[in-house]
Amino acid sequence: MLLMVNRLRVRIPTDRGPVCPVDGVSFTLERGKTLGLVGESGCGKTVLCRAILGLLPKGTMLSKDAEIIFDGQLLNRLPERGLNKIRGREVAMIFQDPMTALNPVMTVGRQLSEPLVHHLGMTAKDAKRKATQLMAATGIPNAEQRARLYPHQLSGGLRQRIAIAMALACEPRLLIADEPTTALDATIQADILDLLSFLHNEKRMAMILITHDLRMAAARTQNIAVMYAGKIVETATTGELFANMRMPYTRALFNAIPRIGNPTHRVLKTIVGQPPNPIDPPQGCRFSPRCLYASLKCKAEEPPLLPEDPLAHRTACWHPLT
Amino acid sequence: MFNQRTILDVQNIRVEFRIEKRKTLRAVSGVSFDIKQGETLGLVGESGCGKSSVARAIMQLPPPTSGRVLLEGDDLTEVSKKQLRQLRPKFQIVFQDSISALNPRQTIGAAIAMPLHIANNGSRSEQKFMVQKMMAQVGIDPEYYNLRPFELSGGQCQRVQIARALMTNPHLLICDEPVSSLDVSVQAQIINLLEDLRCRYGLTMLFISHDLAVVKNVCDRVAVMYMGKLCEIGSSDDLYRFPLHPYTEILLNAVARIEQPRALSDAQTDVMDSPFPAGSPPGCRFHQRCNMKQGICSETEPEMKRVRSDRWVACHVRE
Amino acid sequence: MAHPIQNTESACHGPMPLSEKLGIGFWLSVGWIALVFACAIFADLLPLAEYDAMDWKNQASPPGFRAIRSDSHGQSAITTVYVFGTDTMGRDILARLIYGARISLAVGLIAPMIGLVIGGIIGMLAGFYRGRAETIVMAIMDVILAFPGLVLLLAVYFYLGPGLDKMIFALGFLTIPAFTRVARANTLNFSQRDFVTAARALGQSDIHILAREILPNIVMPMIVYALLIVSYMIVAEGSLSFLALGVPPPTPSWGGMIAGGKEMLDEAAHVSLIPALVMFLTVLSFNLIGDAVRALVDAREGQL
Amino acid sequence: MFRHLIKKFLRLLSVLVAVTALTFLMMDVLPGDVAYEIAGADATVEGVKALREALGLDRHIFIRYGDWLAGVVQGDFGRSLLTHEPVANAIFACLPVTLELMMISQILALVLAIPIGIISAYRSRSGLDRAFSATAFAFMSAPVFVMAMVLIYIFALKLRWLPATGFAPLSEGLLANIRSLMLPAASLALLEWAPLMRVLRSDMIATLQETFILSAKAKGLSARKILFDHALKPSSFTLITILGIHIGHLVGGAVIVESIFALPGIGRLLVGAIYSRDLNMVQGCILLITLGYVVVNFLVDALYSFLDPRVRAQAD
Repeated sequence: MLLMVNRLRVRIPTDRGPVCPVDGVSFTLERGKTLGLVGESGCGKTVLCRAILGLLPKGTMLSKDAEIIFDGQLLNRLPERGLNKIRGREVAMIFQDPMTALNPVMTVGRQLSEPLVHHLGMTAKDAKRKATQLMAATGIPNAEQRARLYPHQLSGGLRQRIAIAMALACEPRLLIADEPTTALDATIQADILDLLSFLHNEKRMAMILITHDLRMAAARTQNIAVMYAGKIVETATTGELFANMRMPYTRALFNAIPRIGNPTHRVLKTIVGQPPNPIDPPQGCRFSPRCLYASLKCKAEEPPLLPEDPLAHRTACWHPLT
Repeated sequence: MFNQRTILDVQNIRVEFRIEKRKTLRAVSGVSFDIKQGETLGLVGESGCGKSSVARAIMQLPPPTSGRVLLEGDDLTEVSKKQLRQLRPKFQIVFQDSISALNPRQTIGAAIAMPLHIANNGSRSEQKFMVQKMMAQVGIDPEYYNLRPFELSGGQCQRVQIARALMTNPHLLICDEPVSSLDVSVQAQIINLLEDLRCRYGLTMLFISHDLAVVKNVCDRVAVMYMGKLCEIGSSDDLYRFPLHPYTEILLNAVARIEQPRALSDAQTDVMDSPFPAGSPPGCRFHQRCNMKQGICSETEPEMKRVRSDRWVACHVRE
Repeated sequence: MAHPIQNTESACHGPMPLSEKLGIGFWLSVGWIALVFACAIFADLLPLAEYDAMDWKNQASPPGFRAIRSDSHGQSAITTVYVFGTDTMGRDILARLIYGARISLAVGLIAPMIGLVIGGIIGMLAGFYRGRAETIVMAIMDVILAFPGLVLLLAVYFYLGPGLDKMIFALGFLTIPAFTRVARANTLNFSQRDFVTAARALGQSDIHILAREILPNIVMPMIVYALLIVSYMIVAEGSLSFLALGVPPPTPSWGGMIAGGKEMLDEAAHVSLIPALVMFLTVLSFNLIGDAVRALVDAREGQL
Repeated sequence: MFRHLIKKFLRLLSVLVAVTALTFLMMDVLPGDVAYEIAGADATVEGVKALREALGLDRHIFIRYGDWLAGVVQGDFGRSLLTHEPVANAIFACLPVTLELMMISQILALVLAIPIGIISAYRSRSGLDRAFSATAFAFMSAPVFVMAMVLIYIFALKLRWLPATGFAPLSEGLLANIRSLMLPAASLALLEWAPLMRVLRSDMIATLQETFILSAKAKGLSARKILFDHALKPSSFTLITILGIHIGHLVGGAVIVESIFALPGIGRLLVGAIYSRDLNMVQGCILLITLGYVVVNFLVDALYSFLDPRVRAQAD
């Protein structure tokens, strides 16, 4: 196991009371595998991933018995100094919007060489040369010239390539990609995803791909965890999950996607209602107010994620579909 | 299928913004299309291609730099200010960002009542009754009358916007990326709502989106836009099944490619620096990204030509 | 909810419960300002010495000094307590402070109103209509900003003569460019939002859009800004009085009182330092109140 | 880029002309003029009239302004109407004092503001941050004359470390010179560091919440590197603007400090000139003060485009 997250609960104090955007999440990730973390906005997927690297804002609290074990190290007990040796070196991250994730007043070349100097102890000159190579490797033509540009001078696709090159600079063993294509145009999305798949295979690194798009997860991951309102509600290998969606939420989410093959004016299947308020989540199963199959038990008791075996097809549902 | 009355006829509109003294940005350079009664026309393209500028030009906010916009025969670019204000209830718009589209200091009831207020239609209590009736129709609890936009979710705000637009009984509804900032489950709800209202009110719609799948679900006809110009236009079934313009093909492929990974190829589409049409180079705007280009493509700009009854394309190779 | 998670993340940096947020400093400031206000308003009713009565025998007497003097018939002795002492001309500092508060408060509150109303209207129109008029208006504002304010104040002093009303008018005039800028920036921000476009699309007239859509949104930031200007104005009035360019004597003003003790700073520091302290506390209170209100409004605007 | 700066420069030049024209007009409408001042209290009406003609004060205001402007362009600022000393000489005698005062005070203010601002932003909402904030408020709320009096009281009268008033030119030795400017500069600096610190702090807090800071953290950079390499530069725009406004207004705004500490600077020269209606001298001072304001504004603008490549791009 490369990464094990156990019983993770993140508590953020707000002026309207504390919220738990991640509320008791456990999952594992094997070396070299890709995990798709799927859910709608507000389900806690971004917070979960930031928690792994200790990147949550001040005042945030993790549950006492939470464990984030990366390669045998307990990350959530590591001091800042120790985490800084992992961040960017062992675990790297890509963000949704490459425009805001790059420093607007620093050339991209310099931003790229930072991790090289910091983690690998390269001289500025070597780092610069290596940065250009990295840019070229992510498919940026004229890398040497472009290294001297500022982020706003590049197109969205190129910016995201820079961000990818930066994340992969120190050949990390885990890459966390937080909606890496959401801010990009469709034609470019496919290119970036292909690039990520290619680099993932070539470098044999593990990857967590956060997305709201089940179709994308279907094509680009080996395992999927579906999150709803701070909890993982279903997880399985990708093939198994799509062949056999057991949790009503997963199926409803999948069915709600408009498809290009649909005839015009076809009525879409929807999920009624809104995602729950994070401050006051519903009792029992959090999906029960919107679920077509909900029983009294669903509204009273919270379903555990079963079976225990982390590699099995697990569902948190009292009435899984068959 | 349709009563063939033309509701909207857009003729060769151009939209230019002056950025500085000598620099102008051409957001739209010569776009024409029409929409028949009861029809939904989809306008697709990537960010920055000028599709929102087309919407705003039709709304005359601001008016196009040149070209004509005929709404049921009235040229909106020609009529007087006063006439335009009288015509406005006939064509309404729904924006992408519902947070920005609703006044944060106004209750949603007041927002939806604004058209009645402007028309001086009915007493206060009558207005409230009409508003609450409309709220129920678009699926907002009428009890929410006195809430403010930030107390609602994005999907609910979008419903408020739709309600406000429908209060005037518009003949044409322009939807500018109405579902793009919504989550999948809510997106489907709003699409269904629009479909439902279309049937109930016999709405004619211009539906702008970057999402080809959404457009396919909603629109009878589709126009594809690239860098301020239309590439092709046709019925959605035909266009999705037999894309003619290479750009349409790339767009459709991209949707499929998200689900079907492929090896890295050298021909990547996103490696250009500037996504904006700086100065238009001669020839077809797409020729630099096109893998079927011929000599003529970099010399003369292709015109929109009719291929079959309802199918137009602007491409030297595929016409 | 587009991104409730991010909302809650930023929320944990920002707002706290109202009572905790305003804090003790805020309430102490409100208390002090209320006291100053009460004194200024009811000065005539308070058992004070005449602010311009000079006690030549007891010049620069220290705080708490008891002056014993015989009454007009030379019989019974009257004890006067100078709580804050007397100034270099033997006038009661407390009485002068309280009457001086009237000047400071009048300037501090009325001058920003002039800027708020005139600058607010100009700024709104400039930000809403844009175009050449906006360029010209903003250029004029630039000139006023670049113009050394002191020269204008001196010119007003010499041309129109000393006087509270003239000073308020001149100081108010000098705040117009700042208010214009704030109003314009806010108007610009809101008139680019889609709800203004939507109102236009519905056929709403410009005047309605300005009054009903934009004004309610910019009123709070403008008032917050005006609150911050109050302390500037009090300081400006003090500076003018300090340079003997303020209200004409013998009307007391804090700046003038501070200047009055300048020469005897070594021997009788309280003559300067007590009015200095009062002025400092008042300015500090306005600053703290302004900042607390700003933080509160920012937090509320953040939700919108 | 250069076109942008030239455009900006032209705009500032027009501000210069507008301000001096305005001053001219204002001085013209002021009652009484320098002729009375020179002629003395017991002059006859004819005598004053003759004097006015001799001084050229009877000509139309536009002509006089045109003459003055033409002179300025040729480097001639005219002579003082009162003392006949060339205006340029008087100004250049006073200028070094004001400039030195300005420099020392701004350096002091920045030395206080920048480190405290950074620490407060990094440890925002901590006890330290609150303490710094409260201190800043206190200093911000002391008017400059109050600050000056308190400093004089403590350091000159009670501790007797520094001279209370008076200016020692450089010719009397660097130490004496700096000692004489220490209190005036400190009164200005103690007032100004607070707003500078507060804008730096709030901009920095905003910057620290940006995604690119998160991305820098995710690279494993240390807090120090993140603060100085990534956060400081994009957080310094408002600081520079405010600093520019301060410096721009300081040339004319140091009047109070100069008069309390009896420093022979521009501010005092100007006030004296206004009192005696010495139009040429007033014009010279105003021109210089506005010039200072305009130049500082211009530099701030240039600094912007140096710091932020996005501004550079807009200008191109």
